[in-house]
Amino acid sequence: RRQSLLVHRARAQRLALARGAVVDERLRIARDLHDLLGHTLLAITVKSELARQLVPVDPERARREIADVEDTARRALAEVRETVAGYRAPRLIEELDAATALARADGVELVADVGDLEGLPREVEAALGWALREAVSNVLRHAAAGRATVRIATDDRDAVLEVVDDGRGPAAGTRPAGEGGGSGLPGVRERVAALDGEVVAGAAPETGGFRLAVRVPLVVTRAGAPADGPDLAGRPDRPGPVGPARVSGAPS
Amino acid sequence: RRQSLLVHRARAQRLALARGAVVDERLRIARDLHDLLGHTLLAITVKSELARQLVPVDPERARREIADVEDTARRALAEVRETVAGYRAPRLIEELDAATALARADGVELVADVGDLEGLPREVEAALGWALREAVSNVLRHAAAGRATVRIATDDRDAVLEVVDDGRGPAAGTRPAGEGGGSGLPGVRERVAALDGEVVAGAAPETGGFRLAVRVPLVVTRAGAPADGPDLAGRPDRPGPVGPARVSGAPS
Amino acid sequence: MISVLLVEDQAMVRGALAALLALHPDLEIAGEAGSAEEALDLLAGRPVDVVLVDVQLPGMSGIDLVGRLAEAHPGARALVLTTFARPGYARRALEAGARGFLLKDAPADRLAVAIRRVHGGERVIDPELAVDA
Ligand SMILES: Nc1ncnc2c1ncn2[C@@H]1O[C@H](COP(=O)(O)OP(=O)(O)OP(=O)(O)O)[C@@H](O)[C@H]1O
Ligand SMILES: Nc1ncnc2c1ncn2[C@@H]1O[C@H](COP(=O)(O)OP(=O)(O)OP(=O)(O)O)[C@@H](O)[C@H]1O
Ligand SMILES: [K+]
Ligand SMILES: [Mg+2]
Ligand SMILES: [Mg+2]
Ligand SMILES: [Mg+2]
Repeated sequence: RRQSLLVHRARAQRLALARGAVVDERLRIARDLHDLLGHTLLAITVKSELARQLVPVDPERARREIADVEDTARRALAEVRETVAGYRAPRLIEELDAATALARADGVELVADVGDLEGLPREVEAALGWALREAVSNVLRHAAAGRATVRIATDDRDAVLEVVDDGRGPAAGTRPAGEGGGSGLPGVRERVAALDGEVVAGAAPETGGFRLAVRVPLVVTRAGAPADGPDLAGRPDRPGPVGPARVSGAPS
Repeated sequence: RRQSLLVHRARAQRLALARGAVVDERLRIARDLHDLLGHTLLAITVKSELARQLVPVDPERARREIADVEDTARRALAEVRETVAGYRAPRLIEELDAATALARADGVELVADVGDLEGLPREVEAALGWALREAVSNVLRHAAAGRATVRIATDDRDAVLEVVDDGRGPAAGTRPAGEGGGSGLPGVRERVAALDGEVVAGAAPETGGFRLAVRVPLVVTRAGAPADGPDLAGRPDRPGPVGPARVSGAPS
Repeated sequence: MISVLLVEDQAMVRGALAALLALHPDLEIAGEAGSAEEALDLLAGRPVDVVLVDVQLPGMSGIDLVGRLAEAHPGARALVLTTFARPGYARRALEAGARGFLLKDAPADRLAVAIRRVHGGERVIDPELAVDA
């Protein structure tokens, strides 16, 4: 009772913190935005107004003012591009780094086995990063684990992420495969489904702990359909750690 | 031991969640920014280049093109203005609403007594909202309270926020007034100090629980100095719930 | 002829505003300053009718400059310009003694009208900014 109360309180607090962080971030970005664009757009407005009035009376000076406008806009465009790039989601490898530090700070050893991430599409990286973050959070909160293994592998068809811990495993009697009423794993499922990928969560027979596995197809022909058929679940011969053969989730 | 471990894990998870939320928000804003300005700046670049070349050969058309640039820039500036306004901190009343729902979800009854918030400067609202969020988070995490009272009052000199709970009160032996080594209350102090306000935190004699009180002056003449003297602490005759007479924080 | 001093740190904007206002036959640009300090130096040399003041300046802020004008150069009327309306700007500008508050990207004709009104003793507040006062 005491324990569940604590966890419950912690959840309320977590939400409050996340909201606070978002508000802060918004204000920070709003300030960036203001500084970056206020000056530029103002200069363009005033200069082009001047140029317009100069055209009939001093065409040569009008031409110079317009050239300034052009320059200013071109430079601002480059700056916006840089700023937007700077706001992008962190790379998967950075997420892994952060997760490792987080786990270590919490006394959980995190072992990573990471293949080549070069050329992974950004939306795939983002989805895997999201899954990794949720998996590690869950390990720290639910597993009472000593160690967790993260495997990230890609071939020419799929990207796969797998997190296995040696903790207490899924709670008995919950469905599917030991998931309770949280919103973490459903969120992961949603993001991964949007990329036509699959998620399997449940018992890890090899360690007695918990296993989360995510597979995202890399080959997509049109409108989000995978190259070799619209329905991954319809390929029972498909190999791989998150193959549909395991979707039933029985601890083998 | 078990309990402190749980709290520790919850904190790690909190940080992870906050990071995730911030990343999401960044992506959203970056997309806004890009959509809003990418097109505009590109249009300005192309049009001004055209106008520049037209000046010697067709001044009247050059004038029209540069007028378009002027229009576009002015409208973009208005849009940036709106966007920045939209990113502003939520209103205090919204914060109170969220805090009430949060507390209720956690089994803590939150009673609010709120005066007229009309015309409260935005930066004051933001600081009080921040304090409210931290106070309620602390009640949920540290107080084991059944009920908390929020009072927000303004007169023509000050805005005051007070959160009192009926929980276990400050831990003995910590300083000042039962605050440990957290970063929540120091953050509140910092924000409030930036507005020349004051914070008192510690035992609530009336309930045996915890009390956080914040006062922010509303009358400021110039350069941030309060209307009636630069040093609030130097007015011992000053009435009000966060008066300097209580800064010593002894349980009366 | 109304003499105008322009206080604005963004040189490109300052130059263009000066040129635009100079196109009005009843306005004379008496000087351009990139900071409040520079403006006070210029004012020590010659009085002007209207001072256009940017809120955000390096060093002394535009609002503080308005306060100084009210004390040291009561004949000069301050019209405050801003790119963005931060909460409290308009209120603080008016409390400091500004006669008007306007968005900086207002068309130059509107700006010229505002200068004439302020010179004539009226107050001018951009309706868009009034809400934040
Ligand atoms: N590594 C794990 N070890 C043991 N149980 C786990 C593990 N990961 C998830 N679970 C179980 O699955 C449930 C659902 O996880 P999910 O992430 O969806 O929700 P949550 O973590 O409880 O809450 P939320 O993520 O919304 O804060 C958990 O409550 C827990 O019972
Ligand atoms: N409502 C309360 N009831 C009991 N103790 C409280 C209450 N609010 C604060 N405290 C005590 O004051 C300490 C400092 O609070 P503060 O908000 O600064 O840090 P924190 O909540 O421990 O950590 P953080 O806010 O950085 O996550 C708390 O650790 C707690 O001991
Ligand atoms: K002139
Ligand atoms: Mg979870
Ligand atoms: Mg706290
Ligand atoms: Mg400026």
